[in-house]
Amino acid sequence: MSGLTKVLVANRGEIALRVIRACFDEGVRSVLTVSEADRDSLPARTADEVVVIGPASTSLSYLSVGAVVSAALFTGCDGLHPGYGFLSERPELAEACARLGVSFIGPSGDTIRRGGDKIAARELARSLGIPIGAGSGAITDVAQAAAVAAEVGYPVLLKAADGGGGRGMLLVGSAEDLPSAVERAGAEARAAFGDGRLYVEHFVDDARHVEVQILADAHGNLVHLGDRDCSYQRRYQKLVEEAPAIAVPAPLRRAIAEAAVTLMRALDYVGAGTVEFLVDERTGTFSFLEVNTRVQVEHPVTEMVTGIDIVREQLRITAGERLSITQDDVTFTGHAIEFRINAEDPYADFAPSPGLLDVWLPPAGAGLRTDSHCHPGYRVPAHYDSLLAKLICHGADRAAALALATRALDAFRVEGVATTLPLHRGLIRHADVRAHRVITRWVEQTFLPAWSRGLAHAAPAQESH
Amino acid sequence: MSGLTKVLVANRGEIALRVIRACFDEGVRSVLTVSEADRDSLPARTADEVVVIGPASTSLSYLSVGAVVSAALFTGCDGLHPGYGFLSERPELAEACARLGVSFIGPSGDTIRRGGDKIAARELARSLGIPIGAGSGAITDVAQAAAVAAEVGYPVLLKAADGGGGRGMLLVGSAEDLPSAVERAGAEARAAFGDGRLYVEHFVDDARHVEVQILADAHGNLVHLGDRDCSYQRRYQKLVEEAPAIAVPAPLRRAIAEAAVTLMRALDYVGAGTVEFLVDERTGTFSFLEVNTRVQVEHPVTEMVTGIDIVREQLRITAGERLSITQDDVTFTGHAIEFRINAEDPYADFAPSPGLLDVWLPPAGAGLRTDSHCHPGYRVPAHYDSLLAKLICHGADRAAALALATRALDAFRVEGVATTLPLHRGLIRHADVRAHRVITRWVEQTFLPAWSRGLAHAAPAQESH
Amino acid sequence: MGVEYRQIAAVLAAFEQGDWDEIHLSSDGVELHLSVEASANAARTWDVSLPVEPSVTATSGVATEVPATRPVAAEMVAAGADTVPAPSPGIFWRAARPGAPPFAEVGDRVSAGDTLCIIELMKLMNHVAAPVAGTVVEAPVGNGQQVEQGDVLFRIRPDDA
Amino acid sequence: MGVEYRQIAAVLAAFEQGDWDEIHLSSDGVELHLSVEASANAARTWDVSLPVEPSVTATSGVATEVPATRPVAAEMVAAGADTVPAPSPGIFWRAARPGAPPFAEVGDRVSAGDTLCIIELMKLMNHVAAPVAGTVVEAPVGNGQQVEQGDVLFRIRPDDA
Repeated sequence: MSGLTKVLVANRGEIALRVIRACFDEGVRSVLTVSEADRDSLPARTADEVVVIGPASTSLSYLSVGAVVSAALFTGCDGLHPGYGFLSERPELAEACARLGVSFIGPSGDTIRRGGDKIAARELARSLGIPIGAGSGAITDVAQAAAVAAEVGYPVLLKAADGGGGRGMLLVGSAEDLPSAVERAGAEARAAFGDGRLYVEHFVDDARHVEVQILADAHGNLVHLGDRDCSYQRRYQKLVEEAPAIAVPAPLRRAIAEAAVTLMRALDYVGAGTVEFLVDERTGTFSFLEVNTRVQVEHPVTEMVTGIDIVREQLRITAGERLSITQDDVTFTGHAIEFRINAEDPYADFAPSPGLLDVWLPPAGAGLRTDSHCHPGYRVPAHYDSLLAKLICHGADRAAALALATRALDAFRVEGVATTLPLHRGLIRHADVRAHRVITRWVEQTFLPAWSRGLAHAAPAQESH
Repeated sequence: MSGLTKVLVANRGEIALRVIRACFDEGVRSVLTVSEADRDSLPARTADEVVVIGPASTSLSYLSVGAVVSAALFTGCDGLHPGYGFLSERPELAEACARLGVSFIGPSGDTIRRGGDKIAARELARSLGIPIGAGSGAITDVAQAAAVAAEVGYPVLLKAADGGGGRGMLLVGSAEDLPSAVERAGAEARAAFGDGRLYVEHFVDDARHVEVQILADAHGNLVHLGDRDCSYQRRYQKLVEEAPAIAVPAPLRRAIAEAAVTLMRALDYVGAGTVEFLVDERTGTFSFLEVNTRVQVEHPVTEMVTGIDIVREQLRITAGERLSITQDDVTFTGHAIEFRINAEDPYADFAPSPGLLDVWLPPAGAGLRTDSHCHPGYRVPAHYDSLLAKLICHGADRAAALALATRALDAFRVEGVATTLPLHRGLIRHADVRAHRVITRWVEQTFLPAWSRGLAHAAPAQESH
Repeated sequence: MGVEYRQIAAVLAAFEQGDWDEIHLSSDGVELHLSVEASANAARTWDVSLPVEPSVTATSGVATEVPATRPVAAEMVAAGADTVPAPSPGIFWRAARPGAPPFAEVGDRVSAGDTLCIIELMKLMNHVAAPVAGTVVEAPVGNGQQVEQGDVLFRIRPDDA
Repeated sequence: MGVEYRQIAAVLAAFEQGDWDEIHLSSDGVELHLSVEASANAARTWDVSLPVEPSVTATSGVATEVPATRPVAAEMVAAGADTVPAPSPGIFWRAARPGAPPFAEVGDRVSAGDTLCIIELMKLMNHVAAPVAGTVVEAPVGNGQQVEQGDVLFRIRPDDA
């Protein structure tokens, strides 16, 4: 744990490029793992070295612990950054790295197990006096699920113990739908995560998704970098994120940040991580959701308002350095909003849209940042997820950030594949967004139905897609 | 002079893109003038509107006052930004704009005449008590030139009264070379600038080129944004620029800044402009060189150390706004260095190298900024100047900026055309650069001869070019 | 830079300890291929090849076209059989997950609506259902292969044919 | 957006006042062409054409190849004449500046070393000298045309031929 000279970037897409650039900033060499499909990607051209670890199929490349760890040894890396997704929250990878003398850029395998298992983390939070949503521990059959659901009240959410990023979740409105839902969710969780354990939670109607960014070094220093509001969601997938979470009353925000710090301290957390909470708008209370033991997609909004480079901090922490900041040093300037530009067609039920980027022209200007691996002529592959870019807009306050975002989204030109840009352009102009009234159901229940009706009545869409 | 809603960007290349983005930042629409050769350029794709003003040949497009002014009227622009070069210092353009109700983003035609004419500006400086180099007013024949040269001592520089950017200058070592030189310089000046007037100056051996950036509004407020050291030159063309000019003793720097402010006040200057000086290292004195009544290529180094966006300030000043800063508000953070990446082959006497950019991959990271209109697949045209990009490196101090620059230059990948990157990579590692000992003759007299010998002795150059 | 002997040795040692079946890496012209036979006592084999191909770091800034895999010619229609085309481009999966039994193999009887395969498109798993009841007579696409929209995934001889 | 009538009127008014010979603008599908005859009392003419071509804002992110101008076929060599090839790509200029007399025209006698033309390459003006004394028999490149390296600029019949 002292010094890093060469880091394996075990990921792809925008986060791979983000990590490669942080390595450059830290003066550390970067080696990128690529599948056969990504050999010519922009991250591959930007990294100092490249190692091909397998075919396009993720299970044989980016999801193979053996391939990734071998690649680190093969190229003489002393560190490994897993990015997000793929193997980033697999304790086996952290443990293999530890065994083979490669510094894993993230917490220990043990911390990942204790924090990443949703049911264990709920129990830990409860034991620390942190509110958790009404719900169950692990359930194994329909009868158990029905008992819990009856107790906490419908609607309920079925969640996979090993899920994450919104995957493995199912909303159940009534008792009669429960049996088939338990069966389906269990099968899906087994298929996706190799672990069929589920748990049941009461579904909060008017909820905001609020999360707290944590940084902790190996010397016992831990700070939080404030909160993010990630309530813009579709199918439990985040679409837009804001920082700070100013729509939540200040006393509640302070309590949430304290809870996050308490929980991460109890996990002996080292590295960058996030604690997610649900805020019930009606009752003005919050409850713990889960811990993410990795850098998150939406980390840039926090970087924009704090001026702290979270990925560089990850590298320094792994190199054994002490945090250069105390909690008092963390200050917040302005407001930031991030938009996920996905290769999905919002006019066609968000159908994935791989293909050739004929035109790719992100806006650039003061307060704007685009994190992306795309370029004109890039062929978006069918094998991987649909995130093309994150557009981050920073203003002196939320109104300024929204005004900038409106112009930036209008100026963002993409042709060749359908993207979620038109959705964001509609969203940013909506009165509820302007008034900061967005709760987790809002996109699906309020915005999308009206937006689709508006499209049906309007002239043919101008956006080429 | 109140408000700007739509600005004609009457230029091309990196500065066109720079101005387009400043317009975006200010919420002003941009219209780009393009020649037939630039219709598909990155600036053309980025601007809100495009107007084709003529064929590739500059005299029929970018250098045509009529075409440019008509384009502003044609597209309904209320402002016109001339960038640098081309028509930027032509009083006729500023006057045509004023006559036709288009706000020229720069000083008045009268100020351009009084500041841009080298001989008139020298006289003004002298009248204000600002030191000027030993030399003449306008000379019209060899006899006059010989008399002045004999008085100030050889070597002397012949300069065109209407020259600029190093063009129209000729170094004369002895009296016998003078007659043919006067004839040649006069003919060149007539051909290039339509004005054959020359003047003669004593050539200072150990000189640094130091210049001061000025901002002035239309309400009588004027500030300077500190100095730049532009002593890295080849054939009077700047290659590298630094800010601030810390190699010059502080009392001298203060006197130079004061002289710049005094001169620009006397010109009733409005807008962004620069006053250039020569610092004699042996005597510790300075002398006035010339005024540039436009934004300069090297303005980003000042932006990096002051945090002030000079092009946005130009737009605001033209919109009639007051400067938002006083002299006390201008503070300096760290050190910045800019490298001009030109399409020239430093291994072949800087032969121009137009062609197709097969690979174009600038580095990116903290403290780095690349201003460029290039992209992979861009065909560098033969018609225009060779500037492909400016790489600007900002560090906490000069040593940090140099260290960052070394890594950034190494990481900058270009294939398809020869560039000055290998030159910069050699230059940045030179002991004289590290020790900040570079004077205006250094590149040509010290660096290049040794570098070329080194290449001849070394293995074949690794750089593809 | 490049790959040194001790780095290859480190991979070998890790492979000996790990429970991995096969590792294939290439970087900077060095290829490393390690595999173990499925049978319990089989010897582990390894194979290192030194620079043969140019550096894998691509040198072109212009993206190259990735040719799509087009498994079968549409004209080779089995007489009297219905075709099941790919509803979108994507990756063809025979089974719900690695190791699971295939949804449908040649010779299987299927009912209308039965899942025949999954087409994975940018992490979205689309189940492809049998359009008719019948017998699978052809399944030309290999597991994990990329298909384009309209490619024939299966041919089914309807029960009433 | 686009071009409105009053904007075109503004250009016309400016053209009437200005001392410009010719203005040709196009934006967003509207073309405007103004010209004045060289003779003193000639009427000024103007011509506005409404959308004919697609917007000039290019829509492709991939650069297109600009075909080089290749003025003459190399095989058409005038018998007994020496050719003067372009030393580099660039722009061909017949004269030192617009309006100046051409350096060399067909029929002119030139001496070895005389400047025949200027090739402008990225603002660098390269004088091209006659390789032999003789008579210019062909000058196939138009003023301001782009040439590629090796393109024939002149043919000269040597005095001793």
